Amino acid sequence: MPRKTMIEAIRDAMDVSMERDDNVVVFGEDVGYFGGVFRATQGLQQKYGSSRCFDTPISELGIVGTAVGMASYGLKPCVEVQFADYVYPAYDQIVSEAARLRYRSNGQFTCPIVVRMPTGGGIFGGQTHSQSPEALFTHVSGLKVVVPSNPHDAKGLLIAAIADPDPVIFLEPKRLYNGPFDGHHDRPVTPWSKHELGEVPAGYYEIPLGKAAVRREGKDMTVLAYGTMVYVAEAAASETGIDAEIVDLRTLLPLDLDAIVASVSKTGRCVIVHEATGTSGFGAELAALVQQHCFFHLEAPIARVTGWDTPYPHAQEWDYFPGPARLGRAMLETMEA
Amino acid sequence: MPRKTMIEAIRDAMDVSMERDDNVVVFGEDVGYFGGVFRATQGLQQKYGSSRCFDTPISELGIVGTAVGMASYGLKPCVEVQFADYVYPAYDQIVSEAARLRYRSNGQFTCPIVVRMPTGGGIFGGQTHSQSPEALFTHVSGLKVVVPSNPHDAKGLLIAAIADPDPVIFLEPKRLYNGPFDGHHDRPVTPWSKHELGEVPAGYYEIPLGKAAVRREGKDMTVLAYGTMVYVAEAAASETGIDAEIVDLRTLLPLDLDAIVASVSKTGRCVIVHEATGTSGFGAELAALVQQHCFFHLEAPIARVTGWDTPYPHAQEWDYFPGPARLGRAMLETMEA
Amino acid sequence: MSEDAPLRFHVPEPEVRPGDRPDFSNVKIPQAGSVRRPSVDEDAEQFRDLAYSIIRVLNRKGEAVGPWAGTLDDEELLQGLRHMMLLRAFDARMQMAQRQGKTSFYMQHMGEEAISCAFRKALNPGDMNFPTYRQAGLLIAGGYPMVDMMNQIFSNEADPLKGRQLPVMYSAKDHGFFSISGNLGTQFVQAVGWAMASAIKGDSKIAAGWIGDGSTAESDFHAALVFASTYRAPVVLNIVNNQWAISTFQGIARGGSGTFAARGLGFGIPALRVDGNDYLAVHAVASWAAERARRNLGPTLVEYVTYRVGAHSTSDDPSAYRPKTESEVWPLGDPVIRLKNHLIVRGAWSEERHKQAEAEVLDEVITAQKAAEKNGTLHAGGKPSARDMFEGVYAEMPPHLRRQRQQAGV
Amino acid sequence: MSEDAPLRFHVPEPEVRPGDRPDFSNVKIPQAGSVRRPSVDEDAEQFRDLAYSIIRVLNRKGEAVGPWAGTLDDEELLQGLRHMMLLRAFDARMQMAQRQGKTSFYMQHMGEEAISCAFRKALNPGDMNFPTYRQAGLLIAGGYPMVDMMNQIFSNEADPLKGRQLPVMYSAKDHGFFSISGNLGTQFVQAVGWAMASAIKGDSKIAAGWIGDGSTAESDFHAALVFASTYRAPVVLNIVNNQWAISTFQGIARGGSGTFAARGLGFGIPALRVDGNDYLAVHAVASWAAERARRNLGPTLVEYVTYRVGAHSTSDDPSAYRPKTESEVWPLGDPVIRLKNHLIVRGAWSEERHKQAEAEVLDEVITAQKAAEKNGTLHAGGKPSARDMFEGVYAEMPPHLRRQRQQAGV
Ligand SMILES: Cc1ncc(C[n+]2csc(CCOP(=O)(O)OP(=O)(O)O)c2C)c(N)n1
Ligand SMILES: Cc1ncc(C[n+]2csc(CCOP(=O)(O)OP(=O)(O)O)c2C)c(N)n1
Ligand SMILES: [Mg+2]
Ligand SMILES: [Mg+2]
Repeated sequence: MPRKTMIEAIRDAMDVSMERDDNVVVFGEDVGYFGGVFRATQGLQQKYGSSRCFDTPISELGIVGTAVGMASYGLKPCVEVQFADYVYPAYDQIVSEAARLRYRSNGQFTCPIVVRMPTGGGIFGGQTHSQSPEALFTHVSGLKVVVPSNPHDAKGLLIAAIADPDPVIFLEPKRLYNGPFDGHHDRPVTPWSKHELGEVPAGYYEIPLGKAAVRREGKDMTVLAYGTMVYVAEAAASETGIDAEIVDLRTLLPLDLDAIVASVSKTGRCVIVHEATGTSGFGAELAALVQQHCFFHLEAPIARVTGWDTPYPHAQEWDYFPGPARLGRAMLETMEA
Repeated sequence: MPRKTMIEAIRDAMDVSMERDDNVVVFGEDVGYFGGVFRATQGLQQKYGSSRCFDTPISELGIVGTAVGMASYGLKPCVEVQFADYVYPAYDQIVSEAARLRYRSNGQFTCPIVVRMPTGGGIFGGQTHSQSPEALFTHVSGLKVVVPSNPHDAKGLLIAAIADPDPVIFLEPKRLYNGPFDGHHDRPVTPWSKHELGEVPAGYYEIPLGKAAVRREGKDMTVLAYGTMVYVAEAAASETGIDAEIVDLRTLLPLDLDAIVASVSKTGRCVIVHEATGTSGFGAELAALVQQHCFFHLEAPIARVTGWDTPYPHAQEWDYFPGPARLGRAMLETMEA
Repeated sequence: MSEDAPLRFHVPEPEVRPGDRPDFSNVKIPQAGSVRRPSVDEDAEQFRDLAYSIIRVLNRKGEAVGPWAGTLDDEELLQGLRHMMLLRAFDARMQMAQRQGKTSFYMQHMGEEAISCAFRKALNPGDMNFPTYRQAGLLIAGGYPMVDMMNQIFSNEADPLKGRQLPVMYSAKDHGFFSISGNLGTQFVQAVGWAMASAIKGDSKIAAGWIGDGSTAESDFHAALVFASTYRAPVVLNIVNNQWAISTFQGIARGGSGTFAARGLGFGIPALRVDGNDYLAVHAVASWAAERARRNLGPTLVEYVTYRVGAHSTSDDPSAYRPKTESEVWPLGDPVIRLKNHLIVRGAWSEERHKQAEAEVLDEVITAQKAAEKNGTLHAGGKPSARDMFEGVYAEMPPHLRRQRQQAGV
Repeated sequence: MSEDAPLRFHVPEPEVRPGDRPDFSNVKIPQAGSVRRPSVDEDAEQFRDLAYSIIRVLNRKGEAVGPWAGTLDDEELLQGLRHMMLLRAFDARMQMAQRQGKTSFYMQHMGEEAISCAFRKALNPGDMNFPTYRQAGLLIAGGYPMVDMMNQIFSNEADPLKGRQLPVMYSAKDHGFFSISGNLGTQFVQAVGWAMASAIKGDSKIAAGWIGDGSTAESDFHAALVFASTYRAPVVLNIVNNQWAISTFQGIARGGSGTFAARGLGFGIPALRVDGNDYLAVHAVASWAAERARRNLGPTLVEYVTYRVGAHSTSDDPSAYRPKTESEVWPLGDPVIRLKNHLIVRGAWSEERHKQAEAEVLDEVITAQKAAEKNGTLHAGGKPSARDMFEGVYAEMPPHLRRQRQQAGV
């Protein structure tokens, strides 16, 4: 099977979806002629014309707001917000409109939109090119929230997101675009061509939203991760020698609680890792659920390893980033508790 | 001591602060001549002139955005967003600007603003007059988040918030404006004049941000609550007969973790209650912290009682609202677990 | 340079406040028939002045005059009158129902009836409105069953929205009426998106966005104009300037520009201002703008000059911020009376028939109300179930909501 | 009615793309000296046309002509030339430093130097700019130490912002330079708020907001205009139209309006358009607008017409979306060369002195760079501490951050 980068896989998902369904349209800042600053939409305008793939003014509100209108007409817009850090101007349209349209109109109008955005740090992007705002969406009823961790999933999840009848926030860990980054920023980059999850089937396939994947089976503890942190967890497991089971959540809302409960019930220990700020991060919800559903299986407190409660700094990027050393320490502590 | 409604207490806090510090200015939609749709700013324009208390265009972005600029000049704006449900157009200015200005400028520019907003349901306001978005702010480093539960605290906390050198989100449970509502919507309303926390000292006093208050001491379990839920918890405790300790958090960020840990370590059981949607609500952070810090004291899983994961409905308001019956059931279950 | 005088802060103030004598002498009202009618494909630069004037058809004598007259025949006008009367009667009954506790909330249209009623008649089947809460005339003039409006207002068991929405936040897709949001402004840009979609698909349907004077300050207004201008979206962008945004007079939102229509000029969007209390003028301008959209000539911005006679909503008391009798001196008069007089001048109507029609209309509304009340009112009779609360958050209910519904025992 | 032809979707396209011959023949350039100069208190309605023209002072021969000429003497002009040369040399060195891995990122000003350099000279001490990332001339012309700019760019141990901010996102309060946000547009409305504060306090300081052509589509732009218009804020609102927003040509943001300056007209805000590559014109217009603000006459919107000669940033390659040689045919020329020629025409400068100045300027920049590099560069030498990462989130560190700092072991 061909191996692709994550960007190629994402592009492929849009291509396949546009090919299959005339109602799929793609737009955003620099998305049309140029093909996006990360080149995710490269070639789509050429192939499908500028009525189906086009540049927009720099207004995230306008991008999502018009997408909501288009969706209510019957189109299936898949729009790009250039960086997740820039989604806030569109937050009202997402939270108050996209998320509630089906509910408040009792299904007369629906909002099948996908809002794609590169997320996460590790590229020296400073506070405005590094954020992971997933928890600001998981609190919003009516949304679905997806974070792929590899090209294979990225394509299948994005196809499923575009096909989904409801609004999906699709967060792309930009540090994974080129390879499975494990947090060892001082080592050479592994490309996707060297990783089996870089294998991306041609054509249409869906990875269902709401299903987690176990990336590594283990007996001693469960690590709940998504996006870049999946590889950080793999590194931490192998470096600490802990036989950790690594669950890649893939979809945060709706969450695959069964997979989580099954794993933690088995291992009795749980560490949660994400790059976003800790307080009220998605790890809080995970910890709350795990203690609720696995209370009598837990042998140690659930640990959260996250970005600190500060804005994402520039020079101190690697002090902020929850890398394998920090995660490994927490895993060891959790084993000893 | 005079008893005041919560609205009167809030107005008093602004009055006292404006009197004391020329740099305090108050503005928002309908806030000037009319004195606000809940009348929180009534009389302030008359007293301090329209340079210090004025009406604005309907642009929450503009209200907060100009407040950030004013704060960087040296003023201390205390602005009103008419309902918390309408804060999202200002979300970018709060999250990307107000919260990070001190940090990114290394203290050259600071942002001492207060954004007041009525929050919570119970008034048949439907999805756009009922929301409790606190968790969307507690995830944002650089903000403080306050939710008063009575006139006495409301005044002292708002004075402290206005005096604070950093941006404060001040959420006012609108269902408490007139009295300590316990969720029994079918019973006569108790006014603040009948409640000792309706006693509001004259003049300037601060309730420090970041300090919780124990509203009811108890041995059997801890109920963590804030805003309206404090009274719902009191009702549930007395109706179930459980000797619950009720902690009124008052400030969610920074959180009084010591008070929480002290209580749960003592009681060994914990129920968390809030009106906002459960998933990724502030209760998730509380549960995560409690299990982390009190793991070896806990005798039962921590329960969360919250609004459902749906938009706030109109007709089904009382099915949505986490009232004393629902909370009481969870408390009983937690006692039995 | 530091000899400069200190700066002064300027806050716009209305000319009168409670206790003052209401006065609109500063409002310039052009004579009916005096504003020209450009062809729909004329270059917008050539009629910028129309953003600062007021297009009017009905003169003081009740005659229809000038280049914008003549879009409607007797029958259509009689129907228009009936729609406005129905809306007014509906409002009155629902205001009362709110006071009786049959609903939690109501918002009336008094004085603004012509705008939504006449606009609706300029649209084709399949076109889509993105209304605010003050355009129920779109439903009434569009033939939506009044009883369903009431079912929604009463949040009863026949409520098409299952009790989920605040009263008056209707949704009626089949009647070209988009689900109303309680958040101001958000739908203005959605209307542009819907119109863009129609163009993308090579369809012939157009959209209409609606916004209040106060809400033009919101960000969505800007996004709507930017996107409509860039993609030449087939949309009519309507600003209803009823002089007030709750307690705030229009000068706070408008600032230093003479009019709201003027906002369009900076985007190259043709902008017209029209007498919102003149059914004929509204219809003529709406038809003109709709034709532009349909002929692929792009968006039009229309400002309707009117006056909110009633309170903002049932939660509001305007006597706290404006003279009680202000509406009485409003120079553009009452839209119902003006159309009635015109029909009489035309010889198509009489005082007697009007009285009779009032009775009929009231009857019709009362009949509908009785039917609706059979399905329940907010606190009595049939109501949507708590089960309904959990439905429709997503197309398919995810596991966590299923668990919660179970927990709720419904 | 259904005979209407199907709607077509319109997406604006630039006239040329890579491979095409660059062409600006559609850009109308009025003659230098031909645009009138209203008095600062003239009614904005009287000079609407200025939003559609271009104010220019330097003609082809290098002479300063017309009513906007004469705001600067030889010495000031020589200083202006030096500022622009410094900025250009600074840019070149920092571009190189980025390629050498001394910093992660850089954004240059090539072609736009006149705007920020000349604008700065129209301000008084205490005035406040709210700049974007492409106004470093405000710092250079304002006497901010170049070495501190570099310290910020290198995120080294002397970085005034402690490594927290992306390179070029300077903050220099004492030099009237607000902390740059990476989020586009947000600061435009903050500038209005700052100006409102100055008026509220009866101060005499004014603010200047800055935004790019592309970013005018953002919501903050609208809020800024609404609030500035309503409260007549003492602010100069600057739009730098450098024709491009990353890969997107200005037509996408501008849509159907002829110019960006025109946006102001719908708010009653005086709007001027100026040759952004003409140091004298920029200074004259900036002074005019600043005087308006200072005399309490309210806001002014200024569009600077210029061209972004370089890439958007070090992450960008413009050859993918525009002809490589487009900048060479840009009809407004190069701001440095134009001012140089003017000074030669004035008899205050010569080719030789210019060559010499170039060498001096380069020397000055290299000296500063050496000094800065002593404090470290992104990946080598001194750097801000991880401790600094935890400081300054709040005035006082709350307990949870103290715990986290401890946990981090710093
Ligand atoms: C985003 C948002 N902000 C504030 C409000 C509260 N609010 C409801 S109606 C209203 C006034 C609207 O005035 P206008 O746009 O003139 O419309 P009108 O009521 O006059 O028809 C306000 C401020 C809201 N619903 N949504
Ligand atoms: C809110 C937001 N959206 C998107 C971006 C990404 N972005 C950075 S610069 C830029 C283009 C800005 O163009 P313009 O306003 O014309 O300024 P210029 O770079 O030409 O000076 C974009 C889209 C951003 N920084 N912030
Ligand atoms: Mg209004
Ligand atoms: Mg630009």
